[in-house]
Amino acid sequence: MNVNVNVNDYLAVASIIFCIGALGVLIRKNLITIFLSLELMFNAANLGFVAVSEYLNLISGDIFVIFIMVVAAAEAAILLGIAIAFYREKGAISMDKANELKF
Amino acid sequence: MSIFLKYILSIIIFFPLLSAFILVFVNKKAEGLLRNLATILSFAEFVISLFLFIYFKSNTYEFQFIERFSWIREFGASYFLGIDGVSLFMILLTTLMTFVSLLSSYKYIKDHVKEFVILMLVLETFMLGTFASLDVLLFYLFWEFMLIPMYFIIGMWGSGRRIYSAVKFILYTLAGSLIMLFGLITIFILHYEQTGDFTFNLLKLYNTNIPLTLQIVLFIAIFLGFAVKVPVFPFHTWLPDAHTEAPTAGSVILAGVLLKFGVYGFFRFAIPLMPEAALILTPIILVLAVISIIYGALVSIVQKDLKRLVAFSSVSHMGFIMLGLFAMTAVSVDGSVLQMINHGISTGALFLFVGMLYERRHTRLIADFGGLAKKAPILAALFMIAVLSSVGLPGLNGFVGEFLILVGSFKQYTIFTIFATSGIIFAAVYLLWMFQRVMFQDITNQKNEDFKDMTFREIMTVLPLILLMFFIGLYPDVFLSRINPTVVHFVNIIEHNKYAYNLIKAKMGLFNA
Amino acid sequence: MDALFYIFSIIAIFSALMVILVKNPLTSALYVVLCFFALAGFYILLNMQFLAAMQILVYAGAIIVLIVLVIMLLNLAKAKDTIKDFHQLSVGIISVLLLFVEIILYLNTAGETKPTGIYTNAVINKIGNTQIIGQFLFTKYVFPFEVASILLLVAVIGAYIFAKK
Amino acid sequence: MNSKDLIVWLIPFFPLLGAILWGVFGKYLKNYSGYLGSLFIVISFILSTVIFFMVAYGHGFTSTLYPWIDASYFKVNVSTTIDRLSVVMLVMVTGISALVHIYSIGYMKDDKGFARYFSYLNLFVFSMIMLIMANNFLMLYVFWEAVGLCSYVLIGFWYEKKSAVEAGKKAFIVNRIGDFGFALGVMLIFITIGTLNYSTVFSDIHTLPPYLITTIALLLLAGAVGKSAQFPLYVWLPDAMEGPTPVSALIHAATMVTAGVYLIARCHVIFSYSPDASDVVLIIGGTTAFIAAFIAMTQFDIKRIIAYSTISQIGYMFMAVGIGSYAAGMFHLLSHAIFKGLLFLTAGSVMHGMSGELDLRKMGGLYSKMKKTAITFIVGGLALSGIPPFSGFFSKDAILASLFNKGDYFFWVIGELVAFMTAFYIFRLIFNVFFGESHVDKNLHVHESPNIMTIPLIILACFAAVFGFIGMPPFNHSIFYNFINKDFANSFNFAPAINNYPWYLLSAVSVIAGLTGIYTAYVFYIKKSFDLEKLKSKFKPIYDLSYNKLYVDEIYDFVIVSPVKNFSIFLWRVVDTIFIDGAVNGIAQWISVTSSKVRKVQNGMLMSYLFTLTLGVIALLAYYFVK
Repeated sequence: MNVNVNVNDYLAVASIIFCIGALGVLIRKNLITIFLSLELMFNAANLGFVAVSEYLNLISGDIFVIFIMVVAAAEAAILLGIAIAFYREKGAISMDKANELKF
Repeated sequence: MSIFLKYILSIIIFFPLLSAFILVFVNKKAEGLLRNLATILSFAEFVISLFLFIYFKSNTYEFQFIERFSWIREFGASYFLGIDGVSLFMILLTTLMTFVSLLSSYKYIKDHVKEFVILMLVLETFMLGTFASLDVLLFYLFWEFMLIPMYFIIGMWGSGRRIYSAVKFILYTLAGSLIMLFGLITIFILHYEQTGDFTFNLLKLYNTNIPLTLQIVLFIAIFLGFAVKVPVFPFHTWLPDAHTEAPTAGSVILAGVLLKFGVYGFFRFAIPLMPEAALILTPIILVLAVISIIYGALVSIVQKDLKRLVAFSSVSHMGFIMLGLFAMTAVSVDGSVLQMINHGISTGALFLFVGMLYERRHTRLIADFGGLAKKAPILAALFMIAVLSSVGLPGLNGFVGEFLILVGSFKQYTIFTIFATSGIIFAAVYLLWMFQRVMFQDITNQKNEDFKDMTFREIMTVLPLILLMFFIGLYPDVFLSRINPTVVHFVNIIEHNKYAYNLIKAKMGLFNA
Repeated sequence: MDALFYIFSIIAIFSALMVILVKNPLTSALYVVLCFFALAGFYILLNMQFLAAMQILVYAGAIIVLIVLVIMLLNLAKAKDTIKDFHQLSVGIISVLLLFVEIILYLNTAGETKPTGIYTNAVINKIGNTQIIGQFLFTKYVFPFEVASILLLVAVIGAYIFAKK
Repeated sequence: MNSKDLIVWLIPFFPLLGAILWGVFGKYLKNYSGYLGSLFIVISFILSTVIFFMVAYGHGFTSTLYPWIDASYFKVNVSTTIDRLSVVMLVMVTGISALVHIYSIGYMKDDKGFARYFSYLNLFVFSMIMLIMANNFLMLYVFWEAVGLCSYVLIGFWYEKKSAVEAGKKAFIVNRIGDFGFALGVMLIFITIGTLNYSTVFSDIHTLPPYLITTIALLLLAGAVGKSAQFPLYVWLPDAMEGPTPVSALIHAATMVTAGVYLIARCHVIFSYSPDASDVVLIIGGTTAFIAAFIAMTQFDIKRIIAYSTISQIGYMFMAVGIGSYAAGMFHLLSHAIFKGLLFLTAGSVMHGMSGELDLRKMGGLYSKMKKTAITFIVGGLALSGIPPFSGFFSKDAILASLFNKGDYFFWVIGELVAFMTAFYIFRLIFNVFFGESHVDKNLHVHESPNIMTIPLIILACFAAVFGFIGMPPFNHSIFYNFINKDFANSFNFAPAINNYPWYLLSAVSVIAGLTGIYTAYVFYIKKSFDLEKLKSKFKPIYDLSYNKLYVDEIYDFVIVSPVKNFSIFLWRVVDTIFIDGAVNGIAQWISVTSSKVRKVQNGMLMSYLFTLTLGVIALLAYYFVK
């Protein structure tokens, strides 16, 4: 169908988005933004799965994407709970406040 | 009956666990019922274990009552049980000592009775399993499980610095046994590489060919695991603490059974698996054993705490057992195994008596007693017999074992034996001196004026041990005839390897200087 | 088609960057939606229309809406988040650069793999991609599928318990 | 089991039965334990006599009861050997035991531990019988320890008294030191010969190299020295006098302490193959005889004087067996058992009459108040001093004559010197206790002992008077020599007698030595021709040395006891607590300090965890590339 764009290009885009997501996770302090960055990383992985799956003529990768979506949905639900609880506890959702995670 | 005999080992091992399970359903408040039930069940267990003794064939070294089921196929581990002359008596000792220590705890254990009796019975299962396993993984599992109930028994019902002692006990033994696990797994892998057979079967692992250097490394690793348990100088310092703080029942089990696991481990695992390394390292181990004998005895002399004194005397006595085992002659190993039984009985009895003194006066300091013989003649008389048995007085059990050990070791290791023999003198010094200060002379402490003599239950607790002391002392043949074939086989393996060992020695020019 | 790929790429990378750079979480969320649309475009390019639909329906439609709901609920749109911590920023950038270099290196060193499967685009088109995914999901992957449903249930209960007072 | 075996095994059975009965049911059988216990011993005595005549007119034999230990190549049976040596000892032990038992009924009448006492005493008789009858070294060792135990419990019989308990412990431990050598000797015999049975050991011992034979002999000697209270291990015996007096008579004079001599006589084959070891026996015997007599001369405690006398007399026996005159040694053993048992029992009778007083400075003039006791005591004293026709004369003379005839003039001189000292100290005792002016406390009601105590004394006195005639000089033609020497036929390797002086010349010297001793005592204590205090101050160093028992206890304490104790404390406090536990706790400390530092990494900040996570991923990938 197209000769110029191949699986490597998709993977390159996926890596870039993945790294941008990772960067977001590391430099942002807002719980919501961190979560969104995480979603970016998820989707970068998804893109990789789909691209490779297409390249290898397989379906498993696509199926995997569906499961990742399920996990992401579950995660979002939990995040909702955690965010509300955290906010209630700390009055903010800056991750600077998450400093009691020790024994 | 035949099915009973076929699965008798499993029955014996898991009957206490079943008993513990039954006790789970007894009301926590019904302490009397709990105690009686536990005692009766442990007595039943002892009676069942006597069937082993009755049906044991004494003319063979082969393992008997073998049971074998596949367990974890992926690791080649199997549920593989079997006993020979040595483990037979270890099992009998375990069932007897558990019964005795449960019987001894009626007054000592006042709270958490339910937890206590259940833990004791569970502990019994693990100990029996360790003695009966012929599968290395199964053995190791039971070996480690054993620590858990013991930890709680010391930690929950102990006295004084009980947490410190319990933690010290568990860290010491755990450190040792993890190093040991490394050694056992290495042998397992070597065996797999050599034969392609993925198995933890001990009898097959015996045939593993281990290169000499590796053997020495592995032997040292496994030695550490067992030496801590024995305990051999300088790995002994957990013992006085654990003994001193543990409740009577805990001390009795600790001295009576748990210490035997170290020696048993050497007998069953370390030496037959790595005979050449054992032979090479024998001089070092014998030095440690002799140091243990004299060191334990000397330190006992100056102890102020009764239990600590008996604990250090254990170090000394276990040194004898190590000496006998590593002298590796049929007579000395016979004596060593017999002495394992003897030590369990004598030191167990001593701890029982110390426990009785503690129950009455809530102190263990020798200086707090004195003149008790007048108030408690029965206690004095029976205590005296236990002391004399521990001293190694002829006619009682300790003598037969010690003498066999010494006479068996004398030829090859004359100097060691002479030093070891001097330990007998010191035994007389510290034990008699202790006994004198506790039992004789005038009553100096007013609190001892209304000291009560032994109750019927207490007499029943120690009576089996006292009778056994006389029985073994006067007619040890019942025991020796069953131990001997196993021991002779063991020594033959060593002799066989000695030949190879001498070849290696000649080749490598070891110890030529 | 190549042109579409590059357009989608630019949109995706741009919106991704915006997600992590803007201060307002609500704006971030909207950029994420944009990014997801671009990804859905990729999926269509890769002949997986079903996944593209799912991406928009589930991700953009459900998950992000949920996030926006949280932002609204907690009234966080005003809780501006700035990137002022220089140390955090520098360490983050350095480590992510390292990560990126490593990923690229990894992709370059990975050996060439020939297509092994039978589900070429032609086959998929013949059966229909929704159908083929459904077949797989309810036959070979039925067990993970059920586990995933349990996971969702757990997540729902978990969220409830967390959010509860 | 034929009748012979049955009789043999019944001899120890009765005392054992008694020991168990009084031991377990003492509370209920208290009133019977004395009479029945004595009866049991009398039965044993009668049976022993039967066996004695069986052997005298027949042969010795062995009898096995059951196999005791059977561990691979180490096999030992419970079995006995009955020969002339053992029957003689049997008759002596059971006979004196019977008398001491009867005596004890009176002596211990009011004691709380009456039944316990008879239980221990019966147990002792059992052990002693088994010791004598043993037919292998292990059984010998076992009952060697068993009599030691009985001695321990009987010395400490009055356990409320600290000194009694200390003395018991001292006896046990000092004996253990000797037994340490004994045990090593037994082991050495086993590993060199391969068995512990007497007959095999004695027939095979000559195959060993001489140095091994000497080693074995010296190790056995160590046991003998401990049990027989010889130099340097004699310190326990004087202290052992804390026990009841009949015990001192039976155990610490007549039977147990002479077991060492019996051991050497029993092992005469081994000793005769080792002249060096025999010389050591001789030297130890001579030294002990002299030292003990020297100390005895200045003591004031009547029991201790007799105890030192016992040590000294056993020194004589050691000298005898040291030069190979086993028959003479055994003869002195028997006659000594009789007259020393008598002396102790009479001393007990004095104590009984004096309410437990032991200090001879607080006595005097008792002759008129306790005639029977006094006369029997004097008979014993004369026998001890070697005055004819009492038994001590014959037996001591046999030893001195053989010393002289073998050419050991030095030890002969010592022997005569000791004979003089012996006569001196025992008559010093007699004169101070029974004659002269009375120093007795006025309030004390001195009385003669009851018949049940004096009858055994009279029997023993009669024996002390006439027993010696079976060893009429010249000794090697006497009845006793001819009887017992059949068993010593194996002993050789000793030079034959080099002198052949007429026996009456040597006897005359001994008698003169004895009489001089008695006369000296008479001059000192009855006539008081010298001022004793002046004499004392003139020879003060020597007197102090003797009075303080050569400071041996203090030396032992300084050289052995304190260092061991301090070293033990060092081991416990320093090695155990500081080094080993320090290392163990140090490791634990190190781990806990280090981890408290390391745990700072775990700061609770979510963001730093995220960084760590990322770094971990980077590191893992990096590892992939490096690999």
